[in-house]
Amino acid sequence: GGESGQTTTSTSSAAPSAPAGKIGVILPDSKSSDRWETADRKYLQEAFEAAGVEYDIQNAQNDKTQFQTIADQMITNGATVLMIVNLDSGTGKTVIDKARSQGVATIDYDRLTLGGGAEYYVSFDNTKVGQLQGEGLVKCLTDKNADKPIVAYLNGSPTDNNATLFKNGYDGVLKPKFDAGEYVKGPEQSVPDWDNTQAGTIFEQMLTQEPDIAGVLTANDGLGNAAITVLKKNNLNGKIPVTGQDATVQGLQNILAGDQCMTVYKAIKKEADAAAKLAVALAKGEKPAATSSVKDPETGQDVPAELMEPQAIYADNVKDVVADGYVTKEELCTGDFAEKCTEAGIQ
Amino acid sequence: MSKVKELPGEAIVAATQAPSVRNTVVAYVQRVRGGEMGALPAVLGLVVLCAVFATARPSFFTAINFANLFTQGAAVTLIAMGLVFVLLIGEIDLSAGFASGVCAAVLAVTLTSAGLPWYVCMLAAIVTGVVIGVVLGTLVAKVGIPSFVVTLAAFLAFQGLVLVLVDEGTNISIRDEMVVAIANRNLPPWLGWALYLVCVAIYAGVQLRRARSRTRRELAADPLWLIGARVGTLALIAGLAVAALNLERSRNPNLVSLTGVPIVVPIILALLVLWTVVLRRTSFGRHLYAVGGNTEAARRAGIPVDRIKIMAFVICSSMAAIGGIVAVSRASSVDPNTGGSSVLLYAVGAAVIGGTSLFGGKGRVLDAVMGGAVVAVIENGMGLMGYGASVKYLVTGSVLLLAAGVDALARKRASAAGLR
Amino acid sequence: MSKVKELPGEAIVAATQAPSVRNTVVAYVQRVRGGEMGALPAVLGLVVLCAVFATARPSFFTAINFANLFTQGAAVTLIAMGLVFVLLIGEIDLSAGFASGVCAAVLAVTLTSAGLPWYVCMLAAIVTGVVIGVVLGTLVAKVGIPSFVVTLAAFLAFQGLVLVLVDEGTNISIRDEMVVAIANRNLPPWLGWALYLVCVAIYAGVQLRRARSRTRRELAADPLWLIGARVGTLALIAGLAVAALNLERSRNPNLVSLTGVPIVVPIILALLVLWTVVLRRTSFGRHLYAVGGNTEAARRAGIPVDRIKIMAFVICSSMAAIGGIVAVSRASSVDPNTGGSSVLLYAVGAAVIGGTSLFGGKGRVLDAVMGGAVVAVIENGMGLMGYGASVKYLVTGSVLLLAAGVDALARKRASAAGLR
Amino acid sequence: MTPLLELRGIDKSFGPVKVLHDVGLSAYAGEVTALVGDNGAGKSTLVKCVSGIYPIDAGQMFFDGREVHVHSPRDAGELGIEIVYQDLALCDNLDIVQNMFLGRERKNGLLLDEDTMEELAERTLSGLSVRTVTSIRQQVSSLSGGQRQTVAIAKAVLWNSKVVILDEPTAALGVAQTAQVLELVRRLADTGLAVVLISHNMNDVFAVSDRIAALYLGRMAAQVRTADVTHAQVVELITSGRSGELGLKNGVTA
Amino acid sequence: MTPLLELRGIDKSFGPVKVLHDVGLSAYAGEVTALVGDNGAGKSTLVKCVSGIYPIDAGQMFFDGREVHVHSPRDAGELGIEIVYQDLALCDNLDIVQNMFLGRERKNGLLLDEDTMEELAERTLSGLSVRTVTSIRQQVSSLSGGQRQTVAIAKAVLWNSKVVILDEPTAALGVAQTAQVLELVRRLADTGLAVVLISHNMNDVFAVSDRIAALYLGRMAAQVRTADVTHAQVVELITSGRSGELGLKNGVTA
Ligand SMILES: Nc1ncnc2c1ncn2[C@@H]1O[C@H](COP(=O)(O)OP(=O)(O)OP(=O)(O)O)[C@@H](O)[C@H]1O
Ligand SMILES: Nc1ncnc2c1ncn2[C@@H]1O[C@H](COP(=O)(O)OP(=O)(O)OP(=O)(O)O)[C@@H](O)[C@H]1O
Ligand SMILES: [Mg+2]
Ligand SMILES: [Mg+2]
Repeated sequence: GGESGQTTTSTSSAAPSAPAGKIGVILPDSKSSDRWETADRKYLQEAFEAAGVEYDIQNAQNDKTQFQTIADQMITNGATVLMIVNLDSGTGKTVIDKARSQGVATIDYDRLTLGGGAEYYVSFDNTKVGQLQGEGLVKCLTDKNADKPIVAYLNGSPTDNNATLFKNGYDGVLKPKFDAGEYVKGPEQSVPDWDNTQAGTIFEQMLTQEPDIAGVLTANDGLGNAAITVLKKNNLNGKIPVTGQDATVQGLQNILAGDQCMTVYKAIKKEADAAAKLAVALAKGEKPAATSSVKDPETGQDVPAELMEPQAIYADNVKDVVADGYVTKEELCTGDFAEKCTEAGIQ
Repeated sequence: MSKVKELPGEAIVAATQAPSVRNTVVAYVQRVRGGEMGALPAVLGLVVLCAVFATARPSFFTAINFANLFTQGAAVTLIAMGLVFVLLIGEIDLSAGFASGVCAAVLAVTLTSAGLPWYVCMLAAIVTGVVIGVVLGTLVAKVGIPSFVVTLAAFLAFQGLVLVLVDEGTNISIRDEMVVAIANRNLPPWLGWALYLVCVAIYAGVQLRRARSRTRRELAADPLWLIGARVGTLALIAGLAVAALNLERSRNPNLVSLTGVPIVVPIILALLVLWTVVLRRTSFGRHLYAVGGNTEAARRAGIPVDRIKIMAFVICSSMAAIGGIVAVSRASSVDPNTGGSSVLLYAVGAAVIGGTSLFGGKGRVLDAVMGGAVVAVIENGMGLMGYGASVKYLVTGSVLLLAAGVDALARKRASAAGLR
Repeated sequence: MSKVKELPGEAIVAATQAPSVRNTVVAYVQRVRGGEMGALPAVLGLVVLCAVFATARPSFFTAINFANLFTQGAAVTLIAMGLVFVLLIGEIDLSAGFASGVCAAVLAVTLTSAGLPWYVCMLAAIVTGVVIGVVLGTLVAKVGIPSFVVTLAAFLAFQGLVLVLVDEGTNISIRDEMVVAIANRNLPPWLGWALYLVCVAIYAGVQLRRARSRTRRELAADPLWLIGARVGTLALIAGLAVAALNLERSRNPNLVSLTGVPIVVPIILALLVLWTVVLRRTSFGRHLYAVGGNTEAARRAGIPVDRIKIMAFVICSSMAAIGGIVAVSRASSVDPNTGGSSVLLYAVGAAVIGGTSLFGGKGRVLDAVMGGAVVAVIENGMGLMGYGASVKYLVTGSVLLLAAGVDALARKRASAAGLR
Repeated sequence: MTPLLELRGIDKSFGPVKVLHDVGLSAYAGEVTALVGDNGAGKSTLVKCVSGIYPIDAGQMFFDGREVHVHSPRDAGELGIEIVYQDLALCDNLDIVQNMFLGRERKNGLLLDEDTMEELAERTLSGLSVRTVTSIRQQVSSLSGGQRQTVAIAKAVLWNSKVVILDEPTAALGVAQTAQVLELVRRLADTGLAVVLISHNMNDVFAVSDRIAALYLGRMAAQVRTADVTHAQVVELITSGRSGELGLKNGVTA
Repeated sequence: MTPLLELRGIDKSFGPVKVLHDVGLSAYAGEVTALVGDNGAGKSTLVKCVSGIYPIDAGQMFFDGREVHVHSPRDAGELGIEIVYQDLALCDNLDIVQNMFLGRERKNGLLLDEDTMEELAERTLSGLSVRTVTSIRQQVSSLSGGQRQTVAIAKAVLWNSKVVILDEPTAALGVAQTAQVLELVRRLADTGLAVVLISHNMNDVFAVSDRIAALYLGRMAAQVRTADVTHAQVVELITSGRSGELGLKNGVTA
C-alpha cells in the first residue's frame, strides 16, 4: 500500500459514454487495522479507475462527527452513490437517510447499518471471523494435547461493535467447551482502541495473575503480537497458542516462526471488487441483482447482499495469502524468514 | 497635622463630550495598531481559511455547505462555550467531552429504555451535567486536587460510565422526532426572518437605551452614528446569513425541499447571548474574571472563591450536556465513543484560538463561538478536499497552525509595544 | 546629607553551628506539619495504592510483578520527565505522545526498511525528537502562538506523519535484538549489584564533599549524621529493590532463568540524575525556573527567554523520543497507535500528580518519576484485578482520584497555614 | 472606653519561623492608631491575621467588646473592617471601576449598575488627586505605581466601614497625593471610625496619629499616645525595641 | 563633560495614550541625578524605555557619547546599566540568593557555584541592614515588603555596572534601612558611577542628589543642580510643571 497519500478525486479520460455519476466512499479508520488504507482503498481505486467513474475516498478516523461531515461534504460535492463503512449504526442510518432524501444511492460496505435500508450490503461475515478464531484456537490446543487448558481472552476495543461480533463468534465455539469443563475460562479483558501497547500491559498482568494460561484468544494480529512479546519475555512463546486476524505481515511472520497459531484472512480484493461493481452500476443508473440477501434484524427487511467467506490461515496455508497477492513474498520473507518461507512452500 | 495641605483634586479626564466620527475612527485605528484588536485576528483567520478552501473547492461557497457548517460545528462550539468558564478561572476540564457522552447516554437511555417523553429526557441529561459539575467543582475547590488530575480521573471514569449506560458497547439509535430535529431540521423561512427582526430590534433597543441613560448621567456615551453603524453591520451580516440559509439547497428540489435556518443556530445564539450577559453584566460574571485574574485579590475582596469555582464547573458540564444532546441529535445515536476522540481537544482548541487564556482571567463566550467556527471551517473544508488519512491529519494540523499564526502575529505587535 | 546615619548592619541569622540530631528532627517535623513535605504525599499515595492492590491480589507482591512495574511504566515516565521541562516554563506539550510515536516510527523504518544498525537508528529517532522540539519551541517562543494550539496542531500532524511512516497503518515488527533488549531483557545480577554500589558510593561522595566544602567556608552545612542517615536510607531501599529484582522470577526455573534488574531501570536512573543535575545545578536549570516563575522578571534579569523556551521543548521532545524507543522495544512493533490514546494524558498526569504545577515554576524530575510510579502501579494493579472495560475505567479514575486526594489533603494544611 | 478593635496575645508562626509573639493591639473609634516597626517586624502579618487571610495560632480578637472569630476576608468585611494591603492585590485584568466595586457591585435587579458605579468611582478618585488617569475604564495593569495605590485606597474608603486599616498607603504616592491621603485618614477618624495606619514615615505618623503602637521583632514594644512621645523615642523603639522606660523589658531576640 | 547616559527627544505612547513627550535626560558619572515627578508623570515608563522593556517611538539614547540602541534588558545589562524597578520583578519561586544572581550565576565549570554565591549574597545583604530574614535560602514570596525591596536593591548593586537607576527604592523601607540605602547611593556615585534616583521624598532627594530632573505630565519640566533650587521650588515644578523662571513655558496638558 502506501499510494493513498494523494488526493483521490480524479476523472478518467476514457470514461464510457453513459453520464456516470460520482461515487463517494467513507472508510472507518486507519488504526484498528491497516486494511482500510492499504488494501480497500487501493482495490477500490483500481476498480473505479478501470470503470472510468469519478470517485472520492475518505477516511473518518474513527470519529463519528467526521464521518457525518465527510458524508455531508461528499453530497455537497455531487456524489450520486455513497458507499459507507459505518462506525456505528446510528450515524450510519443518519447518513443513509440524508443521502436518500437527496436522491443518493447507498451501499453498506463491510458493516451492515441496522435499520438503515441501504441498497446493497457487501461484507465478510464478522461473526464467522470470530468463529474461525475460536475453531483455530481449539485446533492448536488439541495439537498441543492440552489438558483442561486455561484460555484467556484479549478482546478488541470495548467501543468497537465489530469486536463484539468477533467475540460472539469465538464465544460460540469456546463457551460450550467451558461449560463442559473441557477448557477453563481464564481472564478476559478488552483493549481500548485496539492499542497494542496497552494490550501488552494487560496481557502481562493476566499472566502474572494467572501464570498457567495455556491459550490466548486475541482478536487481531496486533494484539496477538503484543501477547507474543510478553510470552517471549517469559520464554513461553510457541508454547502457548495465540490467535489473530487480518493476515498482516507481522501475523504471518509470527505464524511462520511458530509463535502464533493462526490468523484469519479476508480476501479484501474480492470484497472490494464486488462492492465497486455494484457502485459503478448504481452510478450508471442501473440496478443489478445481488447473489444473496441478509435480514436486517431491526426492521426485519431483506437487504440484497454479497457475502464473502473469511479463511483461516495456519502455517501450512500461509502460501495461499501470498498466492492471492495480498502479501508479497518480499515483505514476508525478510531476513530469518527466508528459510521459513521455503519450508512453508512459499514461492 | 501641619503637613496636610489643601490641594485642588483634579478631575479625571472623562470624555463626556460626544466624539466626532473622525476622532472615533482614528482612535479605533490607533487601538488596533496598538494591539487591542478584540475579535479581529480570529475574523482574519476565518477569512483566510475561507478564501483558501473556496479557491480549492468551489463547492465550499454553496448554500448547502454553508448550512452544513453550522450543524457540523455546533456540538464542539457548545462545549467550548462552557469550557470558557472553567478556563476563565484558570482551571481546565479534560472530562467535558466524555461528560457530554455521559449526558448523551442518559438522554438515550431515558428515551429508549425508560420511554420517557423527550423533554423529561433532555432535562435528565442537563441535570446529569449539573451533578457532574458539582462533583468536579467540589473536588477542585474544596478538596484542592488540581483540576487537571480531577478531570483526568473523570475522563477515565466517564468512559466507563458511558459503557455501562450503553450496555458495554451497544449502539442506541434515537428515533424521537424532537430530539433528531435539533441538528437535522430547519426553521421555516418566515420564522428565520422573524427571529432575525426580533434580534436586530432588541440589539438596537439595548444599545440606544444604554447610550441615553449614560448621556443623562453625563457619562461618556457612544454617539448615535456609531450605534447606527454597529446595528447596521449586524443587520447586514445576519441578514445575508439568513437569506443564504433560506435558499433552496436540496439536490433534488422536486423530491424534497431543504431550506431555512438550522434549528441549532437559534439555540447557539440564545446561549451566546445568555452567557455573554452573565459574564459581562452580572456580579457572578465579574467575580469569575476576578478569580481568574488574581484569586488572592478576589478572596480579599470577600468573593466566595470556592463557590465561584464550583459554579464554573457546573456551567461547563451543563453546556457539555447540551453539546451532548446536539451531538446525539446529529448522529441520531449514542455509542461509547460519543464525546470521545478529539471532541475535547477541539473544544479547548476552539476556546484558545478565539483568544481565551489558559491561565485564566481572559476570555469571552463569543471567542469560543469564533474559535468553534474556525475549527468547523477546517473540518468542513478538509472534508471537501478529499485527502487520504495521513495527509488529512497533516494538512489539518498545518491549517490550524496557520489560523492561529495569523492571530499570534497580529497580537505580537501589541505585546511588543508594551501592551499586554 | 544630614540624614545618613551609620547604623550597624546586622548579620543575617545564618545557622553556622552544626545542628543537633534532635533539633534537626524537630525542625523536619515542623516543616512537614507546616506543609513543606516534598515527595511525602506522593510516597503516601503510593503506599496506600500498593496496600490496596496487595490485599486484593496477593500476586501483586511477587518478584515478577515488581519487575513488570518498571517496564510497564517506563515509557510514560520518560515522557513525563521531559514534560516537566515544558510545564516548568508554564507551557504544555500535547504532542509529546505522538512525537514519541513519530520517533518510534523513524526508528522502525530506519531499522527495517533501511536496514541500518541499531545505534544509527536510535540516533535518528532522537535527532527527530530534537528537530520536533526546535520547531515547536520556535513557533511558541518566536512566533508567539499559544503552546496549547501549536501542540494541538502538532498532535494532529504527527498522527498523519506516523501513518505516512508506517505505510498507512501497517504494523512494523521489530526484531533487532538490541532494540528489543531495552525493555525486555535484564542485567546480569552481578552487574545490578555493581551499579548499585557505584551509585551509593557516588551519592555519598557528593554529599560529603559538599558538606566539607561548605563547612570550610563557614556556611550552614548538613551534619555528618544526617548525611549518614540519607545515604543509609538510599542504600537500604535501593538494596532491597536490587535484591528483589535479582530473585528468580521465571515460571519454569529449570527451563529458563529470569533474574536481574530490567535494562530500562539504569536508563531511567541515569536520565533522572542527569536532568536533576541540569535543573538544580546549572544556570540553564535556574533560568527554566525563573522563566516559569516570573517571565517578566527573567527577561529583566537578562535571561534569553526565547532560547530557554525552545530548549525546554527540545528536551521534552527528545525525552519523548527516548520514551518512544522504549515503547517500541517493549511492544517489539510500531503501529499508528504508538504514542497515542492515553499516553499523553497519563504522562502529564504523572508529572502533575508528582507535584509539578501546570502554571510553571514548580516541579522536579523526581516528581515525574514518582507520578509515573503511581500511574504504573494503577495500571499494573488494575490489570491484575481483571475487571471488564467499563468497571476498569471507573475504578482507574477513582483510584487516580484517591491517590491525588491523599496528596491534596496533605498539602491543604500547608496553604491553610499561609504557606503557598 | 472600650476599643473598637482589640487584639490579645496573638501568636503566629510560618512553619518553623515564629513571626508574632503574644501581640496585643487596641484601636479606638475616632482615633488614628499608627502601627510602626522595622522591616520584617510583622506589621503586615498582623494585619493579615486580623483580616482572616492567615489563621492565628493563638490569641483573641474583640470587636466592639465582643469576641469574634474571623476566618476569611469575607468575615472581616461583614464586621465592617476594611483593609488596604501593602501588596495591593488588585485584579490586573479588570478596570479601575471594576476593581473598586469588586465583591460589592451595585446592582439594578439582576444586572450590574455600571453607570452608578462609574459615577461613584469617579467622585471618590477625584477627591484623591489622581491625575493623568486617561479613563477610569483603564485596566489597572496599565497604571503607574502611585495610581494603583490610589485605587486601592479609594476602594477601601468607598464603604461605610467601622475600622479602616491602611498598610503603608502612601509609600508610592507623590507629595500632593500623600497630603490628600493623610487628610482623608484624619477625616475618617473624625467621623468616628477607628483607623490603623502603618507607615515608615515618622513625619506622617506624627502628623495624623493619636496613638502609636511599635512592633519589634514580632513583639509589641509599646503602645503610647502620640502626644506623650518624641520622634527620636519612636525611632529608638522601632530599631531597638526599647527607649528608656518604654519598650520591652529585656533584650529579646527573634 | 559628556554625560554617561543621555536621552534626547524620547516619545512613547501606549496605544492612543501618549505618555512621554520629547523627554531629555542626562546622568553624569560620579553624580546622583534625582528624577522627580507626580504620580503617573512617566518616570517608571522612562526607566523602562532605557532598559529596553518598552520600545521607544522616537528619540535617541547615548551612552558615554556613543549612540546606542537598547532592545532588551539584556542589551542594557551588557552596556553596564543596572536597574531596580518599582514593581520589583523578583521570581517568587526562587530564594534570595537565586534571585540576586539571576541571569549572572557564578559557575564552577559547568555547575553552579552555590557556595560562593551564598557568601557574596550574605555579605551584600548584611550591609543593607536586613534583619529578621531567617535564612537567605528563604523563598522571596515569604518576604515582607521591605525585605523584598532590599533584595532587589542588593541585586542591582552587586555588579560592577556604570549606571544604576533606582525607581523609588526606599518606598517600603524602614527608617534605618532607608538611611542605609541613601548612604549606599551616595557611595556608588562617589566611586564614579552615574546614579539615577527616583523618589517622592523631597528630604531624601535633597539629602543625596547633585542634580534634579522634574517630569510633569510626560514632559521634562526642568533639569537643575540641587544646590540651585529650594524644596518649595521642586514641589512646585512637580505639581504644576513650572516655578518662576523654571519649567515648561506654557501651560501644557497631557
Ligand atoms: N508566608 C510566609 N512564610 C514565611 N515567612 C514569612 C511569610 N510571610 C512573612 N514572613 C516573614 O515574617 C516576617 C514579618 O513579615 P511582615 O510582612 O509582617 O513584615 P512587615 O512588618 O510588614 O515588614 P515591612 O515593613 O517590610 O512591610 C518577615 O521576616 C517575613 O520574612
Ligand atoms: N502599559 C501601559 N498601557 C497604558 N498606559 C500606561 C501603561 N503603563 C503606564 N501607563 C500610563 O502612563 C502614565 C505614566 O506611568 P508611569 O508608571 O511611568 O508613572 P510614574 O511617573 O512612574 O508614576 P508613579 O510615581 O506613580 O510610579 C500613567 O498615566 C499610566 O497610566
Ligand atoms: Mg509590611
Ligand atoms: Mg513609577
